[in-house]
Amino acid sequence: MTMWDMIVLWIGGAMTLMIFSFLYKDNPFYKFAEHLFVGVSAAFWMVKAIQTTMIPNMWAAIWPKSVTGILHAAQHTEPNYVRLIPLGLGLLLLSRLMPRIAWLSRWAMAVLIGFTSGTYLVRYLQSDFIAQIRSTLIPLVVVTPQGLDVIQSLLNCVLVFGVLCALMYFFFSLEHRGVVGGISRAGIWVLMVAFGASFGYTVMARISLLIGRIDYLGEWLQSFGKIL
Amino acid sequence: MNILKNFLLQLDRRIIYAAIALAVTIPLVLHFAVPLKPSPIVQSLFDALEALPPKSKVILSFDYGPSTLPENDPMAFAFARHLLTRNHRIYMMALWATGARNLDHTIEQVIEKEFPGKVYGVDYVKLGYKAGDEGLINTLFKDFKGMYTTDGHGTNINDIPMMKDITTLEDFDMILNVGSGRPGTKEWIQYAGDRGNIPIGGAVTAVEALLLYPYYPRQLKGLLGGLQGAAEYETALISKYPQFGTTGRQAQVYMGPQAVAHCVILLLVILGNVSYFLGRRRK
Amino acid sequence: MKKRVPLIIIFCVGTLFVLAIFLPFPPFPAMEGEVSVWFDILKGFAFVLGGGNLIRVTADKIRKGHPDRFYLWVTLVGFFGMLVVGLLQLGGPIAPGGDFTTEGLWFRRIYDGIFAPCMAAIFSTLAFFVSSAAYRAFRAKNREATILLIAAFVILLGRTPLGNSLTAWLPDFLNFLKIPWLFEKILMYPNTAGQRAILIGIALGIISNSLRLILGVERSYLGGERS
Amino acid sequence: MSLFLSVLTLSPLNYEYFAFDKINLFVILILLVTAILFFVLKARRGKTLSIRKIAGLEAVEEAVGRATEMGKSVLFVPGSRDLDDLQTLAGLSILGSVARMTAQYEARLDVPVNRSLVMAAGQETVKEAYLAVGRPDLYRPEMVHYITDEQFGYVAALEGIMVRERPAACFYMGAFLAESLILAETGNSIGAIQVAGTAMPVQLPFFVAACDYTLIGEELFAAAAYLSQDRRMMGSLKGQDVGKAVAMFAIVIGSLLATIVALTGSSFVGSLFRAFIRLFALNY
Repeated sequence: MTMWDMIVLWIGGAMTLMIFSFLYKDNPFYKFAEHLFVGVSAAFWMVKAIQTTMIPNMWAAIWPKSVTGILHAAQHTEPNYVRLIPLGLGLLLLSRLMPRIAWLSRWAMAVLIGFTSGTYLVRYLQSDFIAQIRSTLIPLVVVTPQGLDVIQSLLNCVLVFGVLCALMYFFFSLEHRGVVGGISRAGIWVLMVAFGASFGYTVMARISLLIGRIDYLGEWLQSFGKIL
Repeated sequence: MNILKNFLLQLDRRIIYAAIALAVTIPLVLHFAVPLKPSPIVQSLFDALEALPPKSKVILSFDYGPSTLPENDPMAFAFARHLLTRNHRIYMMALWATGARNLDHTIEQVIEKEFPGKVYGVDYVKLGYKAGDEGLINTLFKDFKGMYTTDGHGTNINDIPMMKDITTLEDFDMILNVGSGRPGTKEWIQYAGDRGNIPIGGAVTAVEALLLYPYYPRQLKGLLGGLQGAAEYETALISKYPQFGTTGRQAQVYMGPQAVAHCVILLLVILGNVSYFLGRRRK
Repeated sequence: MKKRVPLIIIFCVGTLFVLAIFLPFPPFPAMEGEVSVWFDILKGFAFVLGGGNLIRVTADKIRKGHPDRFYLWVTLVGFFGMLVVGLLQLGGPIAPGGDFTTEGLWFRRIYDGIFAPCMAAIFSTLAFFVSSAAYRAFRAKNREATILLIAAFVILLGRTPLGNSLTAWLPDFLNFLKIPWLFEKILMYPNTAGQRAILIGIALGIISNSLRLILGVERSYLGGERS
Repeated sequence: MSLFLSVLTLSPLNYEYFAFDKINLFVILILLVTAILFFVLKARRGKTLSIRKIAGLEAVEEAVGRATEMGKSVLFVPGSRDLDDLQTLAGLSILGSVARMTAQYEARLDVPVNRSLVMAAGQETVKEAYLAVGRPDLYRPEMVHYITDEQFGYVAALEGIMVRERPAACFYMGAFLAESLILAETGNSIGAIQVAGTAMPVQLPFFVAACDYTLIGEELFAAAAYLSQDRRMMGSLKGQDVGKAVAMFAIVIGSLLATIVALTGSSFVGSLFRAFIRLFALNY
């Protein structure tokens, strides 16, 4: 372990404890860690955006010669002038900095919003609407060579009627009264089972995160032992 | 009885926090490990790797950040051990910017330490991170070396021996994804597995696993779900290759605290209900 | 002009992307991938606005003598420090490919020492929050809450070695009372049913919301009032 | 329908200009779009459409009112993803309605965001809401402010804001990841009224467990329409119901056909079932 590794580990351990101190109550240590993390992480993603997107995908695409020798990806490639479009949109977006022409930035936003709504519309129609209906087209009774499989049939019924009842819960036009009320109430029960199950399932993942952190703190403590 | 009642009714959340912290720390200090039998979905991925002929080309994609290290790192380590023991070639890449560090970590902790005989560029290569998320997978399908013109160290890709016979994603024999979200296993399935008929193996956090079961066994060779999946894979690996009996137990050591913490949470649910009914009776 | 043009743009771009998947000839199949790249580039431009806003709001508070001035300075120092160290790639070779893993890079040291530990620590506090939520929220207050409680309890039990041994003594014909069996079936049937209904609903919500945006029925975020 | 489909897909049509393998998708798309358009246009002609009460949304105004009475602020979190997620856009639409309420009640509004583009769009939204109710004097651009793109850096800052500013009402509307429970539990510890809405299936249980009201999936997208009381927007909700009816009808028919096949093994019904399933085939 080099000296630098050691220093990084110390700072990391200290930061971890500062964050954990929030669980007791808000305090100056947490405040310090929080503010430092906000500043550092905002800059981290900004640097990443410039280095992994702006330079290789825009600058190098439009003007590959300028980065020859620096950026290997750009060598010997033809300029891709299509990327002038996002450059233009980006400049439109920056018009927000000048109040008089700030409304121009809405044009760039409009492209983004149009893109998001168009792609989402068909993507969800395919993967969530059609595909989910397709997976629910199953027989309510299951017959095996040994005869009727009662348990599997019941389970299939739970699945099909579960989907139907829960869908009924989402109907906006109908007040939840009478028959509709009864069905949608069953729908809520199905949703509750789903929520309970996925909550219970997720607990495990969350605990592992803490184990990892405490293990890290153990390593941190051991590093003190090495010094003393 | 009354003391207990008041304690439960006014239970400070910090006492709960302390209970969980202890439930995790004590078993960790005591190295309390839990033996696990590999479940079919894990065993099936292990067998798929076993069935590959030696020198197969396998992508290992690191699509997770530092926040899910404890769940994902043991999976990546186990894959690396398994692949190198079977003499396969590993191509390491990352769809996540924050995954690049974890990739290095695997090389430093596992490959360099436990496999000093393996040669960089012949047995394993670090391709590193490229931006573009699932779009990158799409591009790799058309032109692999156009996207990766150099490796992670800046060496020209054509100077790396194990890259000689790679032109598209279809040249690979298997893709292993260690992931914790989007892009991850689902995107590898949709954009690479389904399209190029390349076998996909997934290793994801427990939360993600829930969403991936529907893809097994048709689109997904197997799946390690969370720490438990990782520990099961370690069991399978150690029983076949006992040399990893001491080094390859990261996830198993983590499973002890996991089990204890789970019991504590179950207890909390019960206590919560006891306190609720006690409180109601008092009114 | 200020309000009409954005609406026309949304309509054209939105319709284009809906139709694109039915048009198998160039440039349509590759269009989504290309525009995602544009989106990333635009995010890069937007950082100027976001980062600028962070600095301005923070600096404003410091100027007005906010009681937390010291901490606000910490944010500014952290921000500019990381920015300079990252953009100039201090301590390592200049490689604008974005690889920050090179040994000796200051960017990597700050990442390892501050960024990664903070991120992981905050994420791991979820373990505590999950437990306190389990204590408070899983109470049999009414029928719905009881169902939630039972499902969560069975799944939690199924995830422990204890749960498996608890019902292991049951004879085979009572298999359906064993925890591992219940665990698997709850996940695969009622859970799937609920998730599926939610997904179908979400898909419809998204289709209708997208359509409202494309048609200009919904336009508050563009600063244009609803008619 | 199945006959129509098989005729279409078998006939020597030119696949170069239209992806005929996705014709089923196209048909369903047209069906849903027509249904939604029909009700939007019907509503525009002045037809009043009744929509059932959504408990979480009834609570929004009450929460803003309580914050005003207590002299505390209202915190609005539009999710943790960018403008390329439709949930973020839905969250921003709800922000528009909430901002109108805070403008009317003169309550303080705080909208910290973690994406620059969301900040830009959010500022426009809030500004327009304050203008619309005639209180542009109360609008401050800092109401919507950027924190950091880093998910957990954003969460750390939100936790800090919650325990220090102690907002009386917290709204979480949009796409949420792991932070959902951290936010909801912190909000719970400061005693705020919390209304959440998301279409992230994995995060819904946490909001349901820890918040006062939760908009589940589709309700998030309906919320803006409901809160705005805009007739055309309400019309689109009726259109969605047609979609649900189609889905339910398809599931009933499909599983009945499958059941008959399982019970009788009839080859005629079998081919009918296979034709029906093709309607829902995916051809990427």
